[in-house]
Amino acid sequence: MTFMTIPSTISGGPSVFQVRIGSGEVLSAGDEADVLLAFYQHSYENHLAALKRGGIVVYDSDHVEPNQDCEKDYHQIGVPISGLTIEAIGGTARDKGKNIFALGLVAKMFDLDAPKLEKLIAERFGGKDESVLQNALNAFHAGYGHALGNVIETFQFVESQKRSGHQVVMSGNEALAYGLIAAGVRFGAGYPITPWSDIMELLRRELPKYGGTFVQTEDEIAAISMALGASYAGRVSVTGSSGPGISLKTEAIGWGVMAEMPVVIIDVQRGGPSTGMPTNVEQSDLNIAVHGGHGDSPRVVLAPANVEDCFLTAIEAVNIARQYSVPVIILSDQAIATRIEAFEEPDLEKLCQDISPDFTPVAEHKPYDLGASGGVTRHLPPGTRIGSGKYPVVTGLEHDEMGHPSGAPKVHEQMVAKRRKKLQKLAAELPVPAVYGPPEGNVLLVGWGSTQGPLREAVDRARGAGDSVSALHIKHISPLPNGLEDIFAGFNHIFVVEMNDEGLYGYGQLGGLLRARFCDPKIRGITKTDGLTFKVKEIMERARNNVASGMRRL
Amino acid sequence: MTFMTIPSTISGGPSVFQVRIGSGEVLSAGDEADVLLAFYQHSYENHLAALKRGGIVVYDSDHVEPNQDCEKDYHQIGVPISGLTIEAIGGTARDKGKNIFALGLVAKMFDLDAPKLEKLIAERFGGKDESVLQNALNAFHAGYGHALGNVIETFQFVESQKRSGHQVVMSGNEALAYGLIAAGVRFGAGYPITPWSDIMELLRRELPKYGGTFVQTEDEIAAISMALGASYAGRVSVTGSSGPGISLKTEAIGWGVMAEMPVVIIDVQRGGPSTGMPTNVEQSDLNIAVHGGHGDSPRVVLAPANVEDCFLTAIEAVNIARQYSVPVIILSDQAIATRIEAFEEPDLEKLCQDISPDFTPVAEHKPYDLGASGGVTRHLPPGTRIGSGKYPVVTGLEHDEMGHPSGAPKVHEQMVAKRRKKLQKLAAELPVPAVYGPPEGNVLLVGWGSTQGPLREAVDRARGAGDSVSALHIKHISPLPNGLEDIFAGFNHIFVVEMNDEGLYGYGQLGGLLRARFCDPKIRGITKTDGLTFKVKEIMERARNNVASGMRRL
Amino acid sequence: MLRRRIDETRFVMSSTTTETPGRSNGNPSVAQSPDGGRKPLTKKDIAADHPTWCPGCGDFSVLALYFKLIEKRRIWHEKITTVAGIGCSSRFPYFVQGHGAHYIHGRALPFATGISLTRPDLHVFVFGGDGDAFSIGGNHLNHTARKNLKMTYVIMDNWVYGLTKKQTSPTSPIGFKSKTDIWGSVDHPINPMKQLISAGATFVARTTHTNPNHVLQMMEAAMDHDGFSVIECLSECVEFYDGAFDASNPRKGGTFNPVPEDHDVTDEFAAYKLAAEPFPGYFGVFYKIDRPTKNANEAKINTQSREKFKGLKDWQILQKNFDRMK
Amino acid sequence: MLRRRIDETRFVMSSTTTETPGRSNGNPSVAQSPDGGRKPLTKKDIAADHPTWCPGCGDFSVLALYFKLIEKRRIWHEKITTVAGIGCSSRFPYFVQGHGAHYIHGRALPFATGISLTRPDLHVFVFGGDGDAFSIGGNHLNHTARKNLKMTYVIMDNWVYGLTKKQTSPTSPIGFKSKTDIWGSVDHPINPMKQLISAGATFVARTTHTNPNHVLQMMEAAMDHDGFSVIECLSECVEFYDGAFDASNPRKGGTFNPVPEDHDVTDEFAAYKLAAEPFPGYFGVFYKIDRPTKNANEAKINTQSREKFKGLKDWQILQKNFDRMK
Ligand SMILES: Cc1ncc(C[n+]2csc(CCOP(=O)(O)OP(=O)(O)O)c2C)c(N)n1
Ligand SMILES: Cc1ncc(C[n+]2csc(CCOP(=O)(O)OP(=O)(O)O)c2C)c(N)n1
Ligand code: SF4
Ligand code: SF4
Ligand SMILES: [Mg+2]
Ligand SMILES: [Mg+2]
Repeated sequence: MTFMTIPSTISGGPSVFQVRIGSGEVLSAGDEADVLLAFYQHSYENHLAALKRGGIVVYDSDHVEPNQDCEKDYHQIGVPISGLTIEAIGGTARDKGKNIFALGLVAKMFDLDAPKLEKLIAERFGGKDESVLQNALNAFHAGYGHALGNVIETFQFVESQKRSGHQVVMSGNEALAYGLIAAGVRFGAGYPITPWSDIMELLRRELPKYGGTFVQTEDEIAAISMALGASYAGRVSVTGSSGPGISLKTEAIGWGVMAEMPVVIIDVQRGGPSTGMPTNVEQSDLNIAVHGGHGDSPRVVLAPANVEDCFLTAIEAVNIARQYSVPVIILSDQAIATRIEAFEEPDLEKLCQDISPDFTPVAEHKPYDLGASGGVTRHLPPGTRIGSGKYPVVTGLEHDEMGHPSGAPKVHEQMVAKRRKKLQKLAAELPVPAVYGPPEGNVLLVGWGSTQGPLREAVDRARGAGDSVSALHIKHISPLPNGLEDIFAGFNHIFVVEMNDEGLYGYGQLGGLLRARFCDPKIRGITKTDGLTFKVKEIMERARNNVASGMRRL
Repeated sequence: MTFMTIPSTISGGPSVFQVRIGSGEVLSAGDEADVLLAFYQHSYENHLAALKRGGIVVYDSDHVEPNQDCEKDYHQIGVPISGLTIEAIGGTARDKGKNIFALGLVAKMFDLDAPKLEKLIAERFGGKDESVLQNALNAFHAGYGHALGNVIETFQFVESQKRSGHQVVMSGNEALAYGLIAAGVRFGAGYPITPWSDIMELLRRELPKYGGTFVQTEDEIAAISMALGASYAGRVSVTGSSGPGISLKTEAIGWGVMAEMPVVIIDVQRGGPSTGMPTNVEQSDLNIAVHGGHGDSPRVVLAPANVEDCFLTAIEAVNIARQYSVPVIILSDQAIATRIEAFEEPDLEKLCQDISPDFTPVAEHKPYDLGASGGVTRHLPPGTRIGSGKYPVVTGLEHDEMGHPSGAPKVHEQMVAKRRKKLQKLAAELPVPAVYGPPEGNVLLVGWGSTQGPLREAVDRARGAGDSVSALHIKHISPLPNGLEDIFAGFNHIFVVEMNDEGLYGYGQLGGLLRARFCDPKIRGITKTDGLTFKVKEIMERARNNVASGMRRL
Repeated sequence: MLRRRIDETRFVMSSTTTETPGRSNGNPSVAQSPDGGRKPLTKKDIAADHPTWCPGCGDFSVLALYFKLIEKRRIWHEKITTVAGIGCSSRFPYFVQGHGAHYIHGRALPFATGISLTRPDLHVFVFGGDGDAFSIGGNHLNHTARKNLKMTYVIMDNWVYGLTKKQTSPTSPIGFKSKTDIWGSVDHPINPMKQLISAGATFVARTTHTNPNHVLQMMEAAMDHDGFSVIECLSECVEFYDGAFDASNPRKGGTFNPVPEDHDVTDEFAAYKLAAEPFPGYFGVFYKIDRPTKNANEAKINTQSREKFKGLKDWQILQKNFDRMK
Repeated sequence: MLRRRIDETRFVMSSTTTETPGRSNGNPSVAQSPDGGRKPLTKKDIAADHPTWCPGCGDFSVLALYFKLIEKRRIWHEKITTVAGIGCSSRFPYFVQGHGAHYIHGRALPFATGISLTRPDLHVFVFGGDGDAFSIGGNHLNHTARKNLKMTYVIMDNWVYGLTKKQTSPTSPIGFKSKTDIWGSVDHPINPMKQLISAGATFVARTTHTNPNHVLQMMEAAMDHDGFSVIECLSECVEFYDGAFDASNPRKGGTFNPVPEDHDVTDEFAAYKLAAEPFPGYFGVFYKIDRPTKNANEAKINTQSREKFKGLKDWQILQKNFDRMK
């Protein structure tokens, strides 16, 4: 199509290469290829040789089965190109769709000039049928929006991992799934939807090795119901979804809160509302995760910061669910889900837990014991013999301590308080998040989820430029850890940086939570809704402008 | 069962009467009955004569067809006693269930000493099978919790209505349903659930008279989908539910927001979470109404203050939905739903509107025109011929101005902003709510929904006692009207009084909204979760204590 | 006033539910269209966006035949509405130049019901996939069938989840290797024809995208049926289930068996037996009976309810209720 | 470790799916219960709260017979779990002394599936009403049936919504005057037997609360079936649909027709014909076949997947994946 210069930031890469997108085309100007883009098995096999050692092969994982032995020679990056193109535009629209998707992918990977490429696409496809151009652009944006992360990072990760044999490389979706397995989860149920599907497909494939099962259900309501049933049966189980599927789980999550049934719900966020933008990133499900139930239904919400954190968060979620008998929602997003990162290999022997139910008979049992300290009771699975001969019923109706229906005002008061207090107890036990950079200063950038990386880089660059900027990453969204007020007190400006809308009143979704709790007007929002990950300089500029405008306001 | 004294507050009532609950029993000590409680048609007919003129007959509307001619001689109050008992305890548990429910009802109506009655019930039913007692107590609490309102009020309303022929008497559910009819709604769909069912049953019965239709669907998702389909077809339609049914509508409401499709959703709140307390009042659905959708999905939320307001709010909701092409949620609650009030008869000829769709051909049409002022576009129904030959698609995918899918960052940014801005425009057009009492002072009691009555009475009594207290009732929950900050500035303490939980951080659901927006720490909560309506003195005491404690805090 | 007009049409419909299909297709535009002069729409007028489907996807033919149907039956833009759920097949409305709605996954039927019950002047066509229809949407399908809503539903069955990239569908045969059944599917698949017949659908047909004339025939018959008419159209997913339907495609060495001449379409048991035949089975109308539509039933209720209020304005009808509440 | 034990049981199940019901009811406690010495539970041990149902409600008999079943089959508290959705009938678990779950409306089956697939040592019994089963829960019913989950489901059908006070149910006959159809219901009701048979349920029976022995018989047969066993039990709602089933009750001048001796329960068409009989129709087992359960299919996948990892600890299996990701 055209020649273009790669930003010199790419160490070791050629300074110029020719972008010729096509089945199994080699992205190179020289003899040895730096990057191979393989759409089909044959192109993968025929051209791999042409790739220089340490080169990158990006293959369509929907069609190509990569050769494991090449792992040491090349950086192999599998992307379900066909599938993502189909999901993004509803088909592959003549293979052109896939090509342009791949172009978007490459553009993002090498940080190419997107607007320029769009112009080129417009020239190329701007025929009389404008919908063809629209399709091409949609495919391009889908590829560009597919947050695979920047290849340079990938390079670096993979390099470092080459240096020490102690790192593993995987995507956030894989990390979440393996984390659940390590945590001892052996049952899950789900219904397909992007970007959640990878997790269910992995668990469906892997769980049987551990004697577990994953069921593809008829819909998302059946999925969470099955997971709740299996949790009830004695072992914390998992379900998950994205976008519309999360909305559908609302009622059942409320039952889990009321019945005090542990369960883990994974929400891999994508662009919303409604069907929205299935292949773009957004952090706009925080509100429904925290407030999305009728009645007062407090639940736990966690958000992993990166791929490694996905693995650890899965384990933490399972343990919180068990310990506090409560539904735990993990808010991942499309960016972490598909991003490939390397991290210190975890000590699996130490981390893997056995959470098989314990059926030792008990003398008596009150499922909703109001005397329990902190309101924390543990679920007793069926199969347990109870000496008193009095057996519990778990229920979504308001109930007395044995789980039998009660409409007494006092009972409702006490049980509502019980469900709230146990989360307040959890909050008290959560670690106060550490500030990145000095604990006091002018500006504090507050983030959650996948924005941790760009935020920290922004802090580094800003401080390099002499600005007083620190960052705080909040992993525990609900309940919030105690002690945040002390951190906030140390800064003049607090900007909550989120990939969601500024809302009716000018702040994002976490911003709303923090403002409501702390009633501190210096807490303001830096939000965006372009469906793309934050660029570091984007954050810095926005912060700078807000401080200026903020000064005026103060 | 026993003799007890009626609080002398009951004007004209006997100072003593014997409570003997039983089929068709007369509640009286003398010859002429003041109150007749009729469970069956025969008891109604046989005993009505024994009732003194102006007396009250409470009948089981599930079994008794009242005689319209008696309207002028007696105050006839129909209560679906059998049904409510069944809904509350899952059957009538030998007719005892109904009797005890009725006892609870009477206790509430005449403000009898509930704890004392509970003790009596315990003595009476405390046999060896404790569950019998539990059933009896559940029935009692259901009756007591059934917010029929205090008979004295009813008396007064009915009296006043006797004086001037210009008042009508009805329940909040009836007022909402008739309001929708006046507004021109001719299609609705729903699934049964208490306390919403009355509305659907009334619309099912009445709409055909106007050439309309109401469909009982297979579930709540089908219900809102049908309503959205009928709205799409050209005329704003209605659906509704309570508790779990509201959670189930989450996904489809999100579609309405994204597709910018007008629709009215009625939520008659009951005790939650989950199945919760079907026959008790609570104001705990504000969070899901405002925040209960994945993605950024701003919608309109209104809450009527009393029965008359139900009628007017229904009309306002329909017109906002049409004008702003947005789903509008009406948050009623079990207290207004069943409370019978009299109000000035509305001028139906003036109020009734014809909202039939207009199919006049247009030259061209952009369903999501970004040029539209304030982002407000109007839905163009199928059946309309479009000169340009370019027809719109309404969709839940992010889309361009014609409704065709687009993943372009700019488009998502602009469309998210469009959906937000049109509600900001609405907010600017909303009336600033009027303060009840002086516009400046020490304490401002902020309320929403059915608490308006008790709040105003609290203000009157407090001011009578020399305290500086005013009240503000917020009907427009989302978007909030502009200008509230100016009102809040006039008070030292702002207490948001709500029938919901204090939450993890010490304030209720509207409290959270207001604190987030205004970041004013003097905004605090007065909440409760006993499933009963607020007593005036309850509010006053709580306010007094909070001021005291608040002082310490400041 | 429109509402009144609708009621009249409703009344017409309810009174013609037993007439011959030709007359009772409930589309005024065909019979009494004032636009008689307008020249019929051509493919050019009806085609919208260039479809995004993969080259060779069966959905292309279904779309082409929908265009043909509109052309042939001289339906105007403003007389039709195209509704779909979510899926590759459900992208349908974007490719049609006419009023369309792209609703949520599995719920297109109740949405279309809202249109059908309030707009008897419109043809309501619903398109969607097997997952949309039988997995998440299965219950709506059964209830729309038993209530017999006037509309046409074309289920584009490719035995797989296309849009979400190859998961098992309720119609996937046992052994099908998908991303959620790498060892091959183990769940007994549903039988679309059996489900529809037993649920009480009044028009049940089966066709395949590889036989265009047959698809068009079925679409016409469905459109002319006064009630809920469903067509299961095999529509191959070349990307994720290549060759799934070869056994039904003569050009691929398969056989296309039309429903036997002597099959009685009003015989439920015979239809059920036909449905039990192993793949490729039969193609054509399995079942077709006359039963009052929900549209007609509700129209009757309206007419009866309105009798007492002849000549009254809406506000006067409401006033009567209010007078009783004084 | 429990998980391992479960897998063995699973394996047993998968290898015995074709054995005689008596052996394959998947309940270790009956066959090899170590509690042999314990004396069987009596009604006193099994009865919990005093039921809140209206006097004369048919649900009382279903409850009484569930107690009888537990007594007769010597099932221990810890070997059974009772699950329900929402409705009068769904209050069931509160009245049973044993582990129970009162879930949400219409979703009891997927909840019970979670138990069934992870706890082959338990009897899973689900109870609920016609609205719970066929209205909001209709799709879960079909998919649980086709997947053939090992559990017993008793649908207490009273042709009406009881708990919510008399609205039309999917099983209400045309003409039934309810609060949502004051002129009488107009929608074609579903046929529970037809829906279950066509959906692929492997055990489908029909009984009525007025014939206690028959109810118990059906419950026993259902419990002994290795797969998804469903019983539609007519259970009168005396409050809102008094006398609905008189025509099936000899004591009310009706007739109770048992399924004909010569009926072949493995013949799908015969069963479907039987289901088409007008009320009161027949009572007994309509359909019963052997098809591998979802439980057995998944157990087989487990055994095969675990072959390669014999003797490895869980963390070692996971380590193998991590090693590949270095
Ligand atoms: C509530 C919800 N769940 C899941 C999805 C994801 N999803 C989109 S289409 C689809 C199924 C596609 O299969 P099918 O209906 O057969 O259509 P096809 O693509 O095969 O034509 C799914 C699961 C969604 N959009 N919404
Ligand atoms: C999601 C949801 N929708 C509606 C309800 C209200 N509801 C409770 S039970 C019921 C149906 C009762 O009928 P059925 O299932 O036949 O049980 P029955 O009371 O007749 O035994 C309904 C609609 C609910 N609890 N949850
Ligand atoms: S993925 Fe399959 S169904 Fe979807 S467009 Fe491609 S071929 Fe058609
Ligand atoms: S209402 Fe009907 S179903 Fe419910 S308990 Fe009473 S009789 Fe039984
Ligand atoms: Mg499909
Ligand atoms: Mg019922």
